[in-house]
Amino acid sequence: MGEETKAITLVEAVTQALAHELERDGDVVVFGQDIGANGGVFRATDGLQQRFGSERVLDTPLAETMIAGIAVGMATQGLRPVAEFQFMGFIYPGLDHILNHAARMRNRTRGRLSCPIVYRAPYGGGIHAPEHHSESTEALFAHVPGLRVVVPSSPARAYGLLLAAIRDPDPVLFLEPKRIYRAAKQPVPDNGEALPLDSAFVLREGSDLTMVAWGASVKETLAAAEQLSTEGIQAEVIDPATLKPLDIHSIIDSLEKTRRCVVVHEAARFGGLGAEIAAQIQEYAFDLLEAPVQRVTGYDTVMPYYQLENAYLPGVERILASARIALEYAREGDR
Amino acid sequence: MGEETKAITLVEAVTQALAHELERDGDVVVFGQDIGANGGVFRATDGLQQRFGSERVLDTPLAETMIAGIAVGMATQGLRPVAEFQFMGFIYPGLDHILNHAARMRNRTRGRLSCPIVYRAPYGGGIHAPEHHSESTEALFAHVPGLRVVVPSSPARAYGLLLAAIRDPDPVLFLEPKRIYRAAKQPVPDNGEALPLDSAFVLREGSDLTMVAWGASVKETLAAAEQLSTEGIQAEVIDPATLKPLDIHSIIDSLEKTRRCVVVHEAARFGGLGAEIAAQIQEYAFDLLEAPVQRVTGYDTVMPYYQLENAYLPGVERILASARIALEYAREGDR
Amino acid sequence: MHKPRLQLQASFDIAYLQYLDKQGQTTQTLPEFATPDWLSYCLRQMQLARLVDDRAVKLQRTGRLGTYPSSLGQEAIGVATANAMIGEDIYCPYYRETGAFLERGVLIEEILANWGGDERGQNFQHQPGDLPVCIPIATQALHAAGVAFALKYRHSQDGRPLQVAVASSGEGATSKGDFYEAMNLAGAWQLPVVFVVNNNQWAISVPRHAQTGTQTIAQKGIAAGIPALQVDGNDVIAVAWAVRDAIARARQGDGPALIEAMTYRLCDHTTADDASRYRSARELEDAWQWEPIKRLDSYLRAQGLWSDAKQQDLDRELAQIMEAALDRWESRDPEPATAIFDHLYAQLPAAFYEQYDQLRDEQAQTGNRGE
Amino acid sequence: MHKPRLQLQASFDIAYLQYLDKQGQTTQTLPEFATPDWLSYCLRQMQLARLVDDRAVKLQRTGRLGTYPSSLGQEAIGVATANAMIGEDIYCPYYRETGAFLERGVLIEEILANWGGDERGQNFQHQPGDLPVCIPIATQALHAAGVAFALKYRHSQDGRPLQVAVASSGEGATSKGDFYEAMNLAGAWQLPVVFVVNNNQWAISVPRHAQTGTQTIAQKGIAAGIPALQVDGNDVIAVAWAVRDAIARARQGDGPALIEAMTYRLCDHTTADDASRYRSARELEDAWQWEPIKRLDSYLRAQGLWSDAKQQDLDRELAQIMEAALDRWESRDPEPATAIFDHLYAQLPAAFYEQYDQLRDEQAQTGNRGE
Ligand SMILES: Cc1ncc(C[n+]2csc(CCOP(=O)(O)OP(=O)(O)O)c2C)c(N)n1
Ligand SMILES: Cc1ncc(C[n+]2csc(CCOP(=O)(O)OP(=O)(O)O)c2C)c(N)n1
Ligand SMILES: [Mg+2]
Ligand SMILES: [Mg+2]
Repeated sequence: MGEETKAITLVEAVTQALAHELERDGDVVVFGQDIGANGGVFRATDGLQQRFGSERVLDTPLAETMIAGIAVGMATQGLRPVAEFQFMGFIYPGLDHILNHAARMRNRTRGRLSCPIVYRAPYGGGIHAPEHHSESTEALFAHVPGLRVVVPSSPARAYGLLLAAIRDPDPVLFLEPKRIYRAAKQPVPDNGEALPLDSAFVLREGSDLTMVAWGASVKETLAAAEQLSTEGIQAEVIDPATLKPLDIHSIIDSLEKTRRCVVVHEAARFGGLGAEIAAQIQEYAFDLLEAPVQRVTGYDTVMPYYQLENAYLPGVERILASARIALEYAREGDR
Repeated sequence: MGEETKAITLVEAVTQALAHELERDGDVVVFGQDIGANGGVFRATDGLQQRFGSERVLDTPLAETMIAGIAVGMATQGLRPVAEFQFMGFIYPGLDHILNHAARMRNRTRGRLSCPIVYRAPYGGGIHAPEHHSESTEALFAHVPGLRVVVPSSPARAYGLLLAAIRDPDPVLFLEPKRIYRAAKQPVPDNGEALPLDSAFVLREGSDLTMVAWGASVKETLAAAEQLSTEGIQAEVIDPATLKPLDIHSIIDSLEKTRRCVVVHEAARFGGLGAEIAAQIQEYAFDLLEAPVQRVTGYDTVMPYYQLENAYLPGVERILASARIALEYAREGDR
Repeated sequence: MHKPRLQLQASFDIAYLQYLDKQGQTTQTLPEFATPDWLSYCLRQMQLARLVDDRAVKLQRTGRLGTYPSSLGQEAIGVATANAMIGEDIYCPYYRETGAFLERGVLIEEILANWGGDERGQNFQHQPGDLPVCIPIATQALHAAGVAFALKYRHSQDGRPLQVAVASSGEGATSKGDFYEAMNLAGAWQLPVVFVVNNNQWAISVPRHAQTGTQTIAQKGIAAGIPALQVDGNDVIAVAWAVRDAIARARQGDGPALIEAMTYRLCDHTTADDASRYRSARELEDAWQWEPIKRLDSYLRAQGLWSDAKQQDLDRELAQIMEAALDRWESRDPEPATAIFDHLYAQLPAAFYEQYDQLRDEQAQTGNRGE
Repeated sequence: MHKPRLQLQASFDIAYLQYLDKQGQTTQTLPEFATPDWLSYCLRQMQLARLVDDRAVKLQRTGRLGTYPSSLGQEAIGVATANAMIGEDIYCPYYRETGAFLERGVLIEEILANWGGDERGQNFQHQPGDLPVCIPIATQALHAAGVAFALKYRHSQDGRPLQVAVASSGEGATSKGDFYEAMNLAGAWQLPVVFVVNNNQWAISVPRHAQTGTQTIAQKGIAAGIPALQVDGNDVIAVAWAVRDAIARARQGDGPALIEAMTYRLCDHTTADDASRYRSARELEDAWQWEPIKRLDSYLRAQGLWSDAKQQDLDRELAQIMEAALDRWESRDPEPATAIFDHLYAQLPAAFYEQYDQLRDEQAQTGNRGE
């Protein structure tokens, strides 16, 4: 109220959203490993247990199948569990409950029970973490019918999308790009305004090239777009944010102008979400396309230990190289 | 030896391959739920325990994480474990060990240890089974670096590919399309000849349309091709069989002739392997393509209980409809 | 050789409970709740379960139902468990639970619909909060722990009476991490949840001794610090006492419990199974001697509480119930294929409209739900 | 109220073992293996572990190493465990195991390489069969069960001596299904595997009592039907006796065992952690009183087996070992980036050639491994 809104980081925006919903809705409970007194290993839940009590903000035993599974039981009885996996690399024991139960409870009971759960996990590489701490496997979850998969790329979007995820009547996997947890600050008013879970965000307008990126890769993608801009090329940068269901139409709309597209993600290429986006683009915009959709991705190998992680992750140079291929492509006949 | 080779079913070919390798290589051990005295719920291991003893063919306790995990330990010590998941719908508790350990043991120890494991699972719908018994989630596994994913579509390929999988020095997920476990018989000589794990099979030649399918869908795809043939359209039908690493070049070669492509799979569309194939086609054959690659897939919803499973699965009619779209497609300018 | 002196750090016992022995004779004074009426009611409910199972198996044999898991010989467990619950408690069942379902008010036509490949069978009309039939083994144990958390949370937030979650499973399920993680959390958080294990000696073809090296299944509760008891699972009174006692303690805020109910699977695993491949005829014959219905019947007749006449009346009554349910089941309209999208999300996102329309048009053309 | 008569079905005890009390005084006669030489050797190895930990933490603080998990105060467990094994046994470690690694012959520079973000650190030169450092909690317990199966299989196929698998973990790991499933299989299959649990009272910020409702961690073995013992984990002799005894039984074909070693994490969880957020200074101070090195030092000095002079010699020797290892570590060439494909498969499939070439070309251009 008249007070100036403090600039906060992405991880602080997560905390702010969690606090907002804990305050607003008595059905919200938050749990995971080390999220209580410790406030989470990234401090995403800092202060929440003190403020809302250890009945609503709970440390669990060390068991991810359990974390995923109890959320299902809680949600069927009307709670709104927000469950944290400490790192995405440790989410897999929970997949069975996410895929076989949370994502289909509503469908298999024909609407009788539902699972308004948010599963949160820090994700992605680039922080020099130990093995298994730098995973990007959003594609596995985006393939699961009944689930939503959401990735914020700024403090404001983290806040608005997490509010939306918690209020959503169905399960949402909310992946937090830890490389940008503290990369930038932004004033984020705690106004309780959710962002839509079905619309992409156009982060930069342009008519020469469409660049699609989410999570931490948005940073390098915008940097690449800036670089191109100095060369007189205006790239439109789109962050789908909600990867499932995907707002392909915003991307197609952009292609109406640009006719060329680059998709960027940290995850391995083969079977990554870049494939789905490329497939849909050629389905919906075949006639528009002047060049094959380029994928700039992690390599199809295991995420390396940190010495080599930067060789693995798509950086500005790799994005630029692919952008140039897309921009300079000419059909055989036209060459 | 002069004896005539008996025609056998796909599931019998699996048994034959397992027996062959158990016989040939003392390091091979086979385990899973109900695979001993019961011979597996589909009889894929029928008679193996009697023949090779319960030290090499073992019933495990009921725990899929365990099945996936012990295979890793065994393999590091030089055994060649062949582990069965009773249905693909129950494989998810094993994903952590498959993805985080089996698929990267060689890489993370820089070659010191390796995981020559075969994880087998019956997969796919169409047999009027109960809930969770009709899954097709090959795309999840094909995204995992370091893994191989193989799906046979005939008795002979089941035999040759399973031999190859067991002999392969790295982990292989071997998915057996249960809808065609007994759909057809074929003489399969028990000659120990493995098939390559990096080459697609051209099941039918043609120059008007490329159809890509694997597993049980090969059946409907070939049927659709036959139907087209009566109309004078010759479709080439390609079964990649090894979905990862994918032999895209055989598909591209075919497109050189046909310039139009349909991909068929039972799995849900979004993030399915059809997306990867479409993405690679537009990357490698952009100039060739006369029509967007069509995907004929399961719907992006939960695999239904059996009353509605046939509405979900791509049948001949749906394949034909998409084939016609691909065949009749003309660019805006050319219309 | 050196033998060190060890200090005793902790001690644990596993006890066993039985009221009616294999011949149906009492081994001790019956509890108060075991009145003649209650006992006759249990006999009736076990027989109804057996009848539904029998008809379902026959429907499967003639192709009118999919794979079906009978509870033949294990009826006492489901009936006694569900009978010990109040309506507001939440049941988290596994698949072999016809007796418990009937006792919870699930309709016979819902049971048939479910195993007949129709999701509407899980939309229980009379039990809005109970979980659906759970097929992935042991996962329901974790759901039950989550349910129990919610029940405890509601109780502490708005003072409503504490309700209890009850999870059922087979003994094979206790080998799975889910089961252990659920027990462990229940113990650590003192959740109002009761785990009832149907130890029918087989997990499909895998015998109990191959499942675990323990003397009992009950002792698995020791690993979670929760009270555990083994009972004669073919003695409906013993099961009922154990579950009532565990529920009463949970309802009072005293936390979880594990009950191992010893029984025998007189049927094949499911209609898709052929138990003669792995199980001796002799073992099966023996087990028929101590099955729960015969046992209670013997006891009630010895007490003059049951007779051929009563049985005949009951047979007629149950047959009518069954036929009426079959009629209702058979007269249901099939679901339109588009139903596969209708409950995917609360609201179908726009991204799926195209597929929905495609499916609808396809169905309009073929009119045969894809078949 | 009715109280039923229960029959006793099974009974279990959990015992505790200690030789040296908190002050370093013997509580009972020492075992034969605890000779003056062996004890001095253990003192040395624990000190070496502490030194490596100390240097690694400092390297992390100056940005030359990534996140590092020290084993400060828990050195007795790793040293005694690895010391009880023979070379051909297979060790399946978790991450907090510097002492055990050194004792197994893993090189200091390998330890540093691993935590310095270099996979070559897991390519142990002197332990071809040991598993690499395992980070996903408790998964190594299942790998150990698989290893034990392989060892038993080899023994029975070609008659070679039975070797044993040893898995280590923290107490937090025992909450995870993997741990239970591994113990359960080991019990059912009587596998030669020993599970050693470092119960340092904390799993990052979660205290032992919040992890499970049990009195002990050892009693979790009862759920798997395997022998279990709790020992003073800061008493190197007690840990050694327990592991030796368990390994000896396993080697003889008598199956698995579980050992809970009671200790305290004197350090932060890792260098990325700040334990003062959740742990009282007082608790930490107390724990310093009974740490393992001081305790053994006191005992040896009281016996006249240790002195300031010996300690000074040892300090010099260990410092030299450490410096030499640091030199070797620092003088290693960095791995070329293409190494990320070199061990993905035994042979890189053709499908990945294009990516391999792209990476190689990129590296040739930037020359900076992407940074
Ligand atoms: C996770 C999982 N794995 C495997 C199966 C296949 N399966 C169905 S029932 C069953 C045996 C269960 O045995 P038990 O727990 O003793 O219960 P029972 O059927 O004997 O009542 C198996 C292996 C499954 N449904 N879920
Ligand atoms: C499956 C998994 N979940 C979470 C983590 C993150 N994590 C690393 S160590 C740790 C605590 C482990 O505690 P404990 O088992 O007691 O071992 P300690 O570190 O105390 O030696 C956690 C939660 C992980 N590595 N793996
Ligand atoms: Mg059973
Ligand atoms: Mg610990």
